[in-house]
Amino acid sequence: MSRTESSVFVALQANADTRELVEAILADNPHAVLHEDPAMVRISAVGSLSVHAESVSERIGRDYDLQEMHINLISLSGHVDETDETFTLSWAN
Amino acid sequence: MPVNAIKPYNFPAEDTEANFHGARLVYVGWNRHLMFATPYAWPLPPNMPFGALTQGPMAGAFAQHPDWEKIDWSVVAWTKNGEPFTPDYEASLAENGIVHKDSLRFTTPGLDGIGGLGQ
Amino acid sequence: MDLQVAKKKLGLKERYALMTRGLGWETTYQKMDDVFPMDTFEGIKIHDWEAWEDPFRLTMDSYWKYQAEKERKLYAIVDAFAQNNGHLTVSDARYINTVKLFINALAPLEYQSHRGFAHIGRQFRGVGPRVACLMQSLDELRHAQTQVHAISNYNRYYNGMAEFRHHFDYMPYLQVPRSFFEDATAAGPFEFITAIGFSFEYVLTNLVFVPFISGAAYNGDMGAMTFGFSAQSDEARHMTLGLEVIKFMLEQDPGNVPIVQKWLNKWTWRGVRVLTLVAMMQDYMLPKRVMSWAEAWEIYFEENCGALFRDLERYGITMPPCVEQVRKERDHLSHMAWSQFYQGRGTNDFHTWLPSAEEMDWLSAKYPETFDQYYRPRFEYWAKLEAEGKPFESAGMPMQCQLCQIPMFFTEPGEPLVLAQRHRHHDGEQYHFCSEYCAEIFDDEPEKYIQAKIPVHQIYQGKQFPEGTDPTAEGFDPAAAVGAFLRLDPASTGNFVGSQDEANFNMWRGLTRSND
Amino acid sequence: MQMDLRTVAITPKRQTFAHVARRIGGDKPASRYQEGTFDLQSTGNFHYKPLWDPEFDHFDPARTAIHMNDWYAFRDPRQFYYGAYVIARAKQQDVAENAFDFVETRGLAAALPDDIRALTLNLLLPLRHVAWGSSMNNATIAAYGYGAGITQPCTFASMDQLGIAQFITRAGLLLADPAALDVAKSAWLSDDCWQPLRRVVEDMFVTADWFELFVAQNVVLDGLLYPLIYRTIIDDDLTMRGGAAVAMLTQFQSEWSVETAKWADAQIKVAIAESASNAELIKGWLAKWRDRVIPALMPLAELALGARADGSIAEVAGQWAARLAKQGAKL
Repeated sequence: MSRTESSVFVALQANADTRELVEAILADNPHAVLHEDPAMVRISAVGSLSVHAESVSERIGRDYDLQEMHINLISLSGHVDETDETFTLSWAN
Repeated sequence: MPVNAIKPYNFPAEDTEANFHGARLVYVGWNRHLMFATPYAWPLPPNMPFGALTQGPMAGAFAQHPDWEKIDWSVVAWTKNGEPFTPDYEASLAENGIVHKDSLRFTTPGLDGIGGLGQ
Repeated sequence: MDLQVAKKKLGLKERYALMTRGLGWETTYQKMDDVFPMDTFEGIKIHDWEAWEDPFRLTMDSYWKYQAEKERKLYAIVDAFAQNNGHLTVSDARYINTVKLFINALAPLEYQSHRGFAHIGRQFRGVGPRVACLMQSLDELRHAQTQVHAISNYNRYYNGMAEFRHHFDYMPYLQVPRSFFEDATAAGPFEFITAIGFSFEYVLTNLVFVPFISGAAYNGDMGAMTFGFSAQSDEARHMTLGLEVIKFMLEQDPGNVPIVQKWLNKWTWRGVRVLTLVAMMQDYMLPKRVMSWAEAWEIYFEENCGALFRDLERYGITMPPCVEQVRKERDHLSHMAWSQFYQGRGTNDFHTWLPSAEEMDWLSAKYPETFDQYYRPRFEYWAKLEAEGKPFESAGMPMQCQLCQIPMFFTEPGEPLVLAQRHRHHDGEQYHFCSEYCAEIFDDEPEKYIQAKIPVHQIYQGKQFPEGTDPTAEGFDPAAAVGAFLRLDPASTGNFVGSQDEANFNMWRGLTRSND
Repeated sequence: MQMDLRTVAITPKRQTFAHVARRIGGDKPASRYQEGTFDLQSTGNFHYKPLWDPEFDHFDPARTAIHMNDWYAFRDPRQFYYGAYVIARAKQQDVAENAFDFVETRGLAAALPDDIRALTLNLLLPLRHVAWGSSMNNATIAAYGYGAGITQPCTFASMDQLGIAQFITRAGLLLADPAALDVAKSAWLSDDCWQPLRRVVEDMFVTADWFELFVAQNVVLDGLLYPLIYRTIIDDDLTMRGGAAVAMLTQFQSEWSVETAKWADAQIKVAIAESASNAELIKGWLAKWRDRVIPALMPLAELALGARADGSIAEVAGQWAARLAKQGAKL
């Protein structure tokens, strides 16, 4: 069995607050895949996925603090690397 | 490999026979009759005749299965803790060498549950 | 006055380190080993606590801000759900029995986790991990309380939840989740966080989350859905903490690898054993089914955890061997469990019922190799007995596994018609197990597991009679005495069909629709 | 305008959980605090003795010398359960955030007289280590205490003290820079004026009886240190000497200590009222730790108040003793 590339995901509540966030993530991660479930949005990606505060701020017209994501975050998979500008999920292998 | 604790760690076993006020725990399961999801557990007097076990508690639990009254006890095959075991139905549990927490299973040749499907 | 030099803006990582690690110090008036007496006896060697990578960098000010915002939203919805009788919008009153499982079996685990993380949040020598554990302890208290508050509304209308605290402490089937969690809280700090922080919160969390929370959403229970999503957002932090702890231990000393592997093996097995309840709930108790246990297992264990264990391979960690048996049991687990709870329905605080013809067809489709051959005949025969007014019901107390304490209904892997059994002798006593893996966990620490309060044995020891009961009195009825001790409300037991819950739900729902 | 708003009224079978009803005198509507606190901790049928402390069950009343007939007599007058707690703290955090922004954007830190800034750095920054120690002590009670009635608020106190340690750190970064934090840490570890207090905090870390630790930490140390440092020195004395900006940065601590003292007093009152032996134990602990903490605070008072230190300490100690007397602890 070939070494399948591991995928990461982030799951967010599907509500008004996360609409721009999801848009920003999809825009910044062309390889990402969107799954829509009851009241939940799941974005998965092979290798890594990163959220850039900058591109969310542009979409919501104010400074976005990445830690606001905690309010509507449901679940995730992968190593978290958090800085002021970027929140990245990845697998080391 | 004993437990690795911060200091000496030894406590009495919770289920020694002495804790059962003179009774002895015996488990009995009817093979290939999975409608009864698990073997049953009973606290029994050690001097109870083996036959009384089959006609008493076991009948109470298993008799609702249509195979029960067709059982020919002379051909029933028993195991004790997984090893073959031939009980003397007149002798007591103790005399049959049944000790605390022994696990008995019995097979009823020719009777394989509902539609012979082991249920 | 010197010129105000524009302050270099501290990065999140550096700022967080100042706000946490900078707070601690090497004690001198008391020896460090006396201040932190518990974080070495397990054999895990940590050479440099500073090498700890903070999994998430939430200082208390942000914590209060964001969690308060979550809580306002959550309680607004819980209130709205209660005020307009949201429980009547659920798909089918049988769903409410999953809510009973949730409050009886899961909410108390959240409280135990709160106390467990406060314990290790005080015992680890490193400040970074301690702050993360204390924050998780606070989160777990949140989960316990939001579950109690969200389900309090159901408790006012339906049976089986009012005594959830006493039941969690003494009811036989609830000693399965309770003994699982106490096995972890009784273990050392590093094993606890491997068991709960990693195996339960990371590896198995989605196997618990999907059936309960998306199952609730799918069955019209907005209250539970709200709670679930809001609580699960804290889980994301817990998962990253669990993963970071495993990596930290594995990187600190090669000697840690075999210890961590042993714990991963133990806790994957004991965790999956506890999830038997969740498998049963997913396949039998949700009127509208999100997915089968088998499907959830493929996505959330095989797929997700495949990636996780591939990631840990570089440390020498391998997939727990028990996964082979879990795969073999995958298509049998929920059916065996439901059969046990159906026939034992007189002794439990939630209702069970026989699957309808349509539901059995769903099960046949989801479990093509096993359902029709091994389980449909049983259910169809029981349906016949119910139709004849002679419903099948267990008339004896089950034999239970010494380790996982689950009634021994598991069959031998690969031999679906043979009930599994394993034996061990220790110090002149006999012990029985449902599987080789439960027996191996016992072998590793027999001194621990010989203490277990096996529910049926406790009853037979006469320890579950109300205070002052005289078992030798004339006409003493032990079953009634145990029922009284357990405070088991008869109306909460038995078949859903014909229950108070069924009648009330239909009557109340009728009220909201008719004008008589 | 009379509006007939009719929702379908269906009569509930019960109002709350059975264990809550038994504690509030019958089946009637219960508060979220009551449902979220009463009896959440298991009290019997434990399966395994802890490997880390085999002489006790995980939850065991014998871990403290005091006895309570009803461990849920320990109630929080603030009725804090998680939701109420974080919402209350979020409001206070918002006020603190505005104060920090105001001091920073108006350059008030730079405008502080040099002697006031130096005194603040010397006096306030090492206290973040005391707060961290206090957080650890409350985590000990939260972990090994008996009954959610007292372990829940101690969980909050543990996180509050961490929050205070972090607010002090932010004040240090605002008034100076990361290096000032290192200077404060070395003072905490080696300067003479801090060693008595560090020894007291470290002795608390190894105090075995969690209720003695509750008395030592939440009643004696907090009961004396917070009024002295935040009220007498920062709010009153420093403000008079041009240090109002400092008081803005420590408003959270001032308010917190008053609110928390009410809770701590209520626990002492109930424990003392329970039995003569409890009263004797608790009075013993109060006196023992008072006689350790007051001398440990003296050098800090002298650092800030010079000759007025004795008078201020006596006043604080007097108010503290009066507060305790009201709880039945006449020392």
